[in-house]
Amino acid sequence: MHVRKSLVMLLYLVFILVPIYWLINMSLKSNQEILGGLTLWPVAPTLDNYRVIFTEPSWYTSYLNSLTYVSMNMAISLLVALPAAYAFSRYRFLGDKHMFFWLLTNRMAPPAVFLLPFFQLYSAVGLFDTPIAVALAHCLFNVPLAVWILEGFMSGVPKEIDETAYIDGYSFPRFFVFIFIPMIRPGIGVTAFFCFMFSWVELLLARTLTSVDAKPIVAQMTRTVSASGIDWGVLAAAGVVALLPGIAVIYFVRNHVAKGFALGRV
Amino acid sequence: MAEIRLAQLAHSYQDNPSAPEDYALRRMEHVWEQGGAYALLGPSGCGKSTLLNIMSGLLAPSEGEVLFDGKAVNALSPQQRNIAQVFQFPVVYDTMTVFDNLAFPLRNQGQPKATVEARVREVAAALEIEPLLTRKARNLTADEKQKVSMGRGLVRDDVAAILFDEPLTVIDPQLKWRLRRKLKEIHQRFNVTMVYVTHDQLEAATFADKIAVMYGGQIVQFGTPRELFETPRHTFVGYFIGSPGMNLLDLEIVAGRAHCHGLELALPEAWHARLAAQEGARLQLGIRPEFVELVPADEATLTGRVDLIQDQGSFKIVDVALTADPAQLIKVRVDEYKSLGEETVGLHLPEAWMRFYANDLLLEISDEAV
Amino acid sequence: MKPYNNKAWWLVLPVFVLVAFSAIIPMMTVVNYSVQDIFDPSTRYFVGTEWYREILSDPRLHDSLVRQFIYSFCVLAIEIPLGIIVALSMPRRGLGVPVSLILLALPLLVPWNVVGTIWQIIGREDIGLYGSLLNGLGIDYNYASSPRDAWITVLIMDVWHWTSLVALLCYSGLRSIPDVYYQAARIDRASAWAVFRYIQLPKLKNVLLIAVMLRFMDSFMIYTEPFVLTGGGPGTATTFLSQTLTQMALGQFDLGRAAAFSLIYFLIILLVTWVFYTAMTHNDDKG
Amino acid sequence: MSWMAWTLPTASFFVIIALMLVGMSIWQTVSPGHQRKGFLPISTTRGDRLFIGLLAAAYAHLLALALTGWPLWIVTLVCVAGLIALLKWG
Amino acid sequence: MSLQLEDVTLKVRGETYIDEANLQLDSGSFNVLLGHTLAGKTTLMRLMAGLDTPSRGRVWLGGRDMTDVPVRQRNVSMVYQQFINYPTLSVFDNIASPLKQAKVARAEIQRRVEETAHMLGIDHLLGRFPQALSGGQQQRTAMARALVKDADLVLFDEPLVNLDYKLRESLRVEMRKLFASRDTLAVYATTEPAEALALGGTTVLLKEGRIVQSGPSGEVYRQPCNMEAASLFGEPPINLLAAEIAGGECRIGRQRLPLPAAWQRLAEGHYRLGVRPHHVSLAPLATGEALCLPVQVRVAEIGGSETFLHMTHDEIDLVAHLGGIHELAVDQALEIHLPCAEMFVFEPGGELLLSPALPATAARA
Repeated sequence: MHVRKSLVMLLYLVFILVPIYWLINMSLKSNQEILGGLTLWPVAPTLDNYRVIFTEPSWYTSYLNSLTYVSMNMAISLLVALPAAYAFSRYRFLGDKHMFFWLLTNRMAPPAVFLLPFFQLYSAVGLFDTPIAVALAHCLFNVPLAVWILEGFMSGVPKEIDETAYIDGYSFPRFFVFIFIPMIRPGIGVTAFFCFMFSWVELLLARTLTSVDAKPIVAQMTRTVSASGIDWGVLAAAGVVALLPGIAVIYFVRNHVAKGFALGRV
Repeated sequence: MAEIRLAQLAHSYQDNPSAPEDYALRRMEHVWEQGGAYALLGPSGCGKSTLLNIMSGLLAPSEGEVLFDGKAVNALSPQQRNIAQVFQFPVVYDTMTVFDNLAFPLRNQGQPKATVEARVREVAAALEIEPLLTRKARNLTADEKQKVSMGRGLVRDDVAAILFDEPLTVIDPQLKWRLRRKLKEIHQRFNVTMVYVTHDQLEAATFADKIAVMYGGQIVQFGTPRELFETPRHTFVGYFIGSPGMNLLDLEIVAGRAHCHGLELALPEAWHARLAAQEGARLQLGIRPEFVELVPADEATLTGRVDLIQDQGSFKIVDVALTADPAQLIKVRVDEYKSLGEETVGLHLPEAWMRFYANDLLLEISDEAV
Repeated sequence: MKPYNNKAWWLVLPVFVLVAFSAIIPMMTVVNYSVQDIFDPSTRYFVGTEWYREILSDPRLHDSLVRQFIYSFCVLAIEIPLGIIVALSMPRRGLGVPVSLILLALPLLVPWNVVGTIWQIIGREDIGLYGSLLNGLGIDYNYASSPRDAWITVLIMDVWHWTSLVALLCYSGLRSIPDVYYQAARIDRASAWAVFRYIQLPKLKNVLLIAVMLRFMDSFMIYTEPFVLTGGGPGTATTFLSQTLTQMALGQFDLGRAAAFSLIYFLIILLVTWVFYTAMTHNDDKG
Repeated sequence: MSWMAWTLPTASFFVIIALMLVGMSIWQTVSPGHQRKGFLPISTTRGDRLFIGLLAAAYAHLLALALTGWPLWIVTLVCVAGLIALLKWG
Repeated sequence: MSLQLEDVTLKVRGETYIDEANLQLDSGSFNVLLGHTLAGKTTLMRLMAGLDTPSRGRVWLGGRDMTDVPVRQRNVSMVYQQFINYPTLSVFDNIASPLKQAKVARAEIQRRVEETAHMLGIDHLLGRFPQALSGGQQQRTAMARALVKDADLVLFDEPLVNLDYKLRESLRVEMRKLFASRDTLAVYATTEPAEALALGGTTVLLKEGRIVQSGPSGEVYRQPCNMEAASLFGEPPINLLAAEIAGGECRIGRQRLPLPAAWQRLAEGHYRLGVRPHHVSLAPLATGEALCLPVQVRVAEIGGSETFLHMTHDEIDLVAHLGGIHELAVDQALEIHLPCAEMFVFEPGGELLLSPALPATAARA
């Protein structure tokens, strides 16, 4: 039983890791080697691709831009989703279920044609080409998700805790900040991870709402196509570097994630 | 149906237990006979659930063996041991109807349809849940769910034993009476070994023919409710059995004679000698509140003042603070109509009901010596 | 029983304002576009429902809609069961838990265009591991020329990319099942299948709801990955709805037509999602 | 706001939708309705029925455009009637 | 501070949870709400605390109308059945939290927390976190938090039900002592009649959201106002028998018995007789009249010093609570004696007609 389980897990991990390995493999090769033929590992390993990324300003600023708007998005999403999730988990109110469903429907808008209205909207309010524009746009799909995940965690906290706090004399904001939020830390960790993930990998909105100053890494990567073809090595190296912040985020929230997954009905 | 023997059994949740405190269960030897109704009684954390899970096979003991009818079953899974277990909190399969819940263990064994139908009806009737059979289990109340959980344990007629882990926790007190009675009737009808874990002495005593009292990972006494009540072999049993528990008074030996709060006890010589021989150990006199008699102060051995009266409806419990040592309370159980004021009362301790303990263990003396 | 209190709206208000800003205004704009023929912002003519009529009878829509439904169906049919299997195979305690969590999450963290790039390379029969492996085994595989191979490659790429999400969600659902349920099942002699069917699956219902919805919505709107991989080709084998739409909106700069298209698109997703949502939640209301 | 390309028909469309939502909220506040089971296969609240009605109306219009040459106002009238029936008996 | 409920009614969406409760609880008294699960005990307490607002009626605290005052501004505290503590705060901070909210000086907080913790025997645990404590310790922490702030009204919602039997016994005594010296008004909900009696004070009987009877516990127990009250208050529940008085006879089932002298005054007709299980006797009585009924033993539950005997007479279930150990076989035929002096007589509608005389001096400590 256990052997069979481990075998399934192992096979699946191999399935997942081979393409990742291939990405790393490519990032350590020169373009000649990549295009020259099949090599299972870099025959002439080179760090040139990484050197490009860490020395050319257009590359590393785009990383910083991405990190900026992703962090902003995480902060905004959590900030607005926390009270809303509390409302959904504790009360019934006029139109609550419809509101919940409406939030979910915001993931359904096909991005391709909404790009133009988005572009015009953010230009109209003067936010075009700023990280905040991307952060706000990504809220469209991250906030509903955050509300949904947090609501699950909050429902797991007995409402008697809230009442005890009110009986003890806490006002709602004090209770929420000093008692409630610390209690659902694992849930916040899990939510932050999902917000990070969806915001970090999104391409279309991020590319449309920025041009020069706030250009994100995903947009920068599409510019590896030049007259002489795609610069595969640099693209792969950029991809590998793009994985790192995500791994760091999971690493930092790993205990929360494992515990959060254990507690919540995510 | 089976006799369950625990041979040199011990369990520790640590990898390398060294001190006795590292053991959740200390080394024990014990037999549950075929067809008996047993209770495993103890406070929370005494190891009773651990022991239950070892018997059912959910937990593998770190030392010793579990034998069913003489065959070691350590390596067998719960399904191979063929036992049923009812848990503290109801476990039902939410998406199934009550009928399907009850039929589940039988269908898993591949019983024919007619048998399943008949058994389920029989058990449902016994538990009075027939009207619920077509309902989805998720919509039941807690005690209905617990009845369904019990029903799943009772529905198999071939089990070696049924183990209950505090099954009435979620049940209303008024209903507890009926359910306990149902279980007892079912036991008498099906003649199956039942082990019932609880922290409630009344529940244990009313359900079981024999009770094993557990304390600190050990079975400190195994006996009928009457034995546990009348002759506790450990002060813990005295304290834990009976409501309120046994009164325990410190004794000191003065010049070879046993004294209690300055008064020499009126005892046969053999007892004085026996107690004096234990000098140095912690000596205690134990007597049940039921056996302490209230007498006029001038006829009594001990006197005290009434400190608190608890009316229990059918009787009263009076706390008497001794005159010699007001910190020492003696509980006395008196009739519901007995009227008492805040006066000084006398206490008489009948010799036949006095028990003596050295370092918490019962001291005994053979009849000839007395 | 939750108390009824309309003051709770104040707590939801920030979310409402934020999402309304980035959803309702663009949505209204799209509706406005869809009834006009737009040449530039100042030159536009009201055309009523003409665009809708035209698109609804456009064979390109029919073709890509059918392709899209087949694709989304395949994605769900593979990723949901596979995700559940992976979640069931996750270690329950020890060091294995964080390690497998991190490894599982890796594909999710790869930017979507890089996902396409990886598979573009790894599937090539000359320089890619899988492509050359398959051809070495005597299987004729070329995603750039064979529509079937391209289609399968996009599907496998999606499975690689997103199954982890399903698995993570299911894992969290499984962790919320108390041990005592498994113990009771062992004692009732339930088979592994019965344990799954009657204990795990009911508890997974909530997470599966979100997993199915997320995967349906995202797969229905898939754009970046097949675009990078094959540009929708060969032919129109991997031209899904989103790409048809983009070709219309950007390629032909036919804003009105594209807006009508995306509203029809939106309505399709809305209906399917609502059916899922209602089917999976309306039982809870009774309980 | 010119980039939003407003037209009178769409503006009135949104105003009607907004009025419906406001109206439903007021109705619910003044006389609270509960979940109930009508001719629809699931039990619904008023809000659910409104949503179902609107979604059905949208699909009805699309189908009419795709399959028939009927003037749309006929479809609209049928839909309004259907919506009222749905709210009352659904 | 006294508490008064005036026609308090709670209806939520057509369903009645509390039906016209009228109640007057005095300052410094200890009051027990007794009723089955779902009888409305918790709901009534939530209304008293101000966690819910009644749909009709007023709640008066110390002569002030507090119906619409939110819970934060009332000086109440509450202990729940579940062990509710703030998991992210240490035991000290848990107990100190109401004082901190009331802006009590730091040294004063320190002193009062330590004093309360000492009283409840958890002073050695102040640095720990609630998850690291046993159930009993967690509940003591919750109680300490409720007691530390000197609330006017302290509510206990079945606080001991999730604890071990023995722990319950000792905490019950502690509670009585804690409140004996305070002038706080305490309300304690329980499902167990024995607990209500042991805690003393006043008992309020609740059934299906209605207050059936209230008064000093011993009095309510010995003089229930109707059949409902009698069967609520008693464990095992009181035995109820349908009887007919006709032609100078008392008929129970098929049994015809001579009419006891005490009941000569009763008009002919149908009655219900109530007798508490511990008054049922197997031996004929030494003094006084008794009804004698043949019964069949269903099951004998034997405790250490007592036996609970379940029997049937003509399909009527009866329970006897007997002192000593009686081993009786199933289906054995017996005669039981029901002392008339200890019997309640109810009208068929449930109203009490006759009750046993109260003991000459009802002793209270």
